[in-house]
Amino acid sequence: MTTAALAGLVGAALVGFGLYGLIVQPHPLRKLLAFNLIGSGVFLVFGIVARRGAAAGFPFDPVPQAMVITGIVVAFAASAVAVALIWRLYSETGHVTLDPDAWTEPSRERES
Amino acid sequence: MTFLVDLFRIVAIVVGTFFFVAGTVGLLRFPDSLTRLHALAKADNIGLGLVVLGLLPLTENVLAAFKVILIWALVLVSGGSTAQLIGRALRSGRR
Amino acid sequence: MSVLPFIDIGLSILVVTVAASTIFMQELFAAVVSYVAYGLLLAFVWIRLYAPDVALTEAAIGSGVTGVLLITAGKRLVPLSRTTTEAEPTLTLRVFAGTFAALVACALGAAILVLPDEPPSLAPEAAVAASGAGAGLGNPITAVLISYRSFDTMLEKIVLILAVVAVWSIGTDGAWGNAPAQLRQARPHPEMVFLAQVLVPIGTLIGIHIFWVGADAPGGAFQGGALLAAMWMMAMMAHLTEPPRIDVRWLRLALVAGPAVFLIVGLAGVFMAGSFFAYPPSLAKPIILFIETFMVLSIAAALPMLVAGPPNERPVP
Amino acid sequence: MADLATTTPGGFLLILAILLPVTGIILCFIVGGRHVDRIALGLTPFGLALAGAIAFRVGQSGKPVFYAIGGLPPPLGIALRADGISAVMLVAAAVILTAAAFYAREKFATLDGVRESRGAISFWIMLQAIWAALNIIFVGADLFNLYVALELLTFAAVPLVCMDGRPETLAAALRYLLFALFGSISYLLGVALLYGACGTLDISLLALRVRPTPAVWTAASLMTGGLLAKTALFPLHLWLPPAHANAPAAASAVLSGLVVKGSFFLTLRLWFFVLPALSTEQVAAVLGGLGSAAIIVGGVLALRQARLKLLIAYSTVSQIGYLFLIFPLAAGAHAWSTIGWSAGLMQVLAHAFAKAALFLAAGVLAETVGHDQIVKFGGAARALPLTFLTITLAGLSLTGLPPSGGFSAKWLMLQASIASGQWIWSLPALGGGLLAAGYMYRILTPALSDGKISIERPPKRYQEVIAFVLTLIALALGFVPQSFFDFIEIGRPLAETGLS
Repeated sequence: MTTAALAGLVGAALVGFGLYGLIVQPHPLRKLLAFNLIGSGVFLVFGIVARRGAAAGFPFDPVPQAMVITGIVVAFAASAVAVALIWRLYSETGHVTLDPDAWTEPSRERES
Repeated sequence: MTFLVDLFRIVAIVVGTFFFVAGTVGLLRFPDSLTRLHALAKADNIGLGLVVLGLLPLTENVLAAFKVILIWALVLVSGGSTAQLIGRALRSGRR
Repeated sequence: MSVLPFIDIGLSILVVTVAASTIFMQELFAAVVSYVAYGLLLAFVWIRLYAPDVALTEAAIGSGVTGVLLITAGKRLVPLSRTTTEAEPTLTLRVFAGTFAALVACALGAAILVLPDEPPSLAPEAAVAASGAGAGLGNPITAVLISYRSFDTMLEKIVLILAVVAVWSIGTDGAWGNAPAQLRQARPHPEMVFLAQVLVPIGTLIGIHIFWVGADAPGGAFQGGALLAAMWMMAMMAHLTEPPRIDVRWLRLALVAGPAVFLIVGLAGVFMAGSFFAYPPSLAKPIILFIETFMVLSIAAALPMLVAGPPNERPVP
Repeated sequence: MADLATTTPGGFLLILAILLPVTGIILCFIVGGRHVDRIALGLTPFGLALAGAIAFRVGQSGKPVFYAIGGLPPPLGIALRADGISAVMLVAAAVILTAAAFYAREKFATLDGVRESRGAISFWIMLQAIWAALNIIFVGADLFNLYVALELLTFAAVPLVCMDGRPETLAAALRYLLFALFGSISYLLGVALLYGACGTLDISLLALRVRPTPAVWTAASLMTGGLLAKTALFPLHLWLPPAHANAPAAASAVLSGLVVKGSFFLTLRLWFFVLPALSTEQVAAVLGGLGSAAIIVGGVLALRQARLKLLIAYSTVSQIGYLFLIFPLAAGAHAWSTIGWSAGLMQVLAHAFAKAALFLAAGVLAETVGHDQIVKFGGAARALPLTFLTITLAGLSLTGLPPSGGFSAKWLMLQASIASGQWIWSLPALGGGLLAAGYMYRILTPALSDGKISIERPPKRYQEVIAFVLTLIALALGFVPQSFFDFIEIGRPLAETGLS
């Protein structure tokens, strides 16, 4: 088995674990971690595509690699926006939940 | 001459790797966080130093050699300081 | 016979194990720390895939800067991991999600394994282009990023600006214009200050070096910019410098410098080479380095601002 | 297909249409302060003119317009390509964004004595970013470039949801962000596989190289799944109602009318332009089935909402369902697929204008009476006649009653489903109309009843007029001539082979 195929399987496994976490984990920060796992798995798929495309004296195809670099920066920006939202939500309410109905009747919330 | 240089390289890298292994064993086997930290910081700094020493004859020019030494120096500074910081955090946490 | 296959297999198992532990770890903070370790391990996988440029980016941004972001957030949110109001996921959900995720992963793995035996590639075209009239750069990835896919790269800088505005806009009305909160609230320990004092000047030099050699060797604006960003963050953490107010002119200019210069040079391409984002072949290399210089500046300014978060409600006196 | 990209006359208009709002973002960010609204509003006429010019160019040549960026054609370079549907969408986006901008100009003006305000600078930058992202989506011809545009759209749309900073809007924005990020990453994974299988990401080149292999099928499913999450097609619609209902009125209009159409447009591009070699009846049936479910579920949920804006948001869930009937009704190269294609595009446009008008009118109403509880609207129609005329007429189009674009769309859908022998798709189309009539009736009954409503603030006349004009456009779409339907056929791959 070549390095590229092995890395492809690692990428698939990362996407799988991330997807599971994204669905199951209730905490938004953990969902974000799971999203980042999926993201790096996807980038690995680009990586093996680049490695398989080795030709013309290059050990890799530069186009997918350039895309990964763009993708990593965009994924980081997404994480930063999500963290800012989570943090503001926490400082407003003292807890974090994705359920938008949780604050519609704040009085009841406080009693329970 | 080349034989002596090769021998020096092999010995340095093997001994360096041994220190890494020892440090990792320490990380896994030592009883508490402070001693683990000690094992890791000490052993890895020496290990990396020896590996860098072993790699020096392979470098193509003085600039490359300088870069390799710089890597060791940076790891030394950052590793040492982080170990201090973690140790401090551990002590204040215990109190 | 070489040992490399065994290293590959060991590395793969390690990466997948650490990845799984970020998902299944009980404690939030432990999961975050495990994610950072995972990012570093991933950089090795990238090196094994002959992608030193990506490895540098992954280590600097994917693991380093993202790590600071998540650890800062995780530390602030530690009390929260116990007070979250969400119910624990039910067994049905776990089974469903597990099945679904496994199906997707298997389909993906199978699809990757059966990719065509003669893989299509743009490497020959890129080789011709990088050595020929196109860009005149030794590093094909830099050539692709700044020349062939320059439009993507410019838009991606706009995405960064937008993310910065988005993060700022998540603050309160009253806080607009203030500086973001300190990256580290309490007075830093002397070790931290020492580390920053030693590391920041050296790191800045290395960042500029990585950017400079990026034209011909692994490295470039992204990797160099990320390193400079890390140095700025470290200086702010050690309180060697304060985070700037978000409405100061120099910060705004630094943030838009990359895309703005890119845009202007792109427009100039109409007159110099007859098309938007076209560079006259003889001047391609200096023009690309010129654009990259400003991009380094923008990346070095944008990443710390994204980590620092919305402007602070109570400005530091 | 003679679609291999070399720049055609007028091609530079395409990149200008993208760079104009980008320049606006940069200017707003540097100059900042009190001028942001003036910069953004000042650029709108140019945006409108560019969209009009592109449509004119496409109509005049009768062929798609191309631009190879940097003079570097695909596969290594990135191309832009405007066909009939791109031109129509460019114009629609320009009109709705301009309307929303002028509607919002007072709400997001910087107050006197303030150097720079959070609301103003964020809103105007985000609005222009949405414009830039949509324009790229409409004319982009490179799948990775389109990914960057999708992310740009996400980063622009999410902050608009939580402009007011209340916890429930922050949670809605966070949920929206997570769905959208999942959507983009899933799309990107598909892009990676497609590149691995075909070695290019240019739409026209891909169409020539795609073969039905496992990798391409996996890529297609992943990309479609991601785009559906962003389009909020049932059952991935959960994020949409709270997000769209909590944004400021002008932003809601743009989000509901245009932003969800962006990812829908890419789904169309994917299946009709990239993967015609793949299009099979099963895929079309699945998408049509999900669309039908969305029509019914969204409609039923809309009937049960107490808040006007939530009702309108659920109506969007339902109306998005209609869009996906285009997949079974326009699939393949049949005589009837042209009718299905026309129906789908007409639904996109009619819904965009009617929904934008409805959200803007709801905004006027909420500002005037200080709440948006439907049951407390007694007497509101008398107090705000023009706004209620707008709501009624927009409802007419959503319900699908003549004369309106909504009627044309649904009528064409019925025709296509009967002509193609797939009459099953006419059932959700008709059922959705009944549900829409039901929820519009629920808004209008209390409002038309007698009662005294307390007016907190007098309505702003220009806002009422802007909403009304958008409604009129939605109605006027019911009268478009045949040449319009010929126009949206320009550059459609199957149209050429289908007729021959």
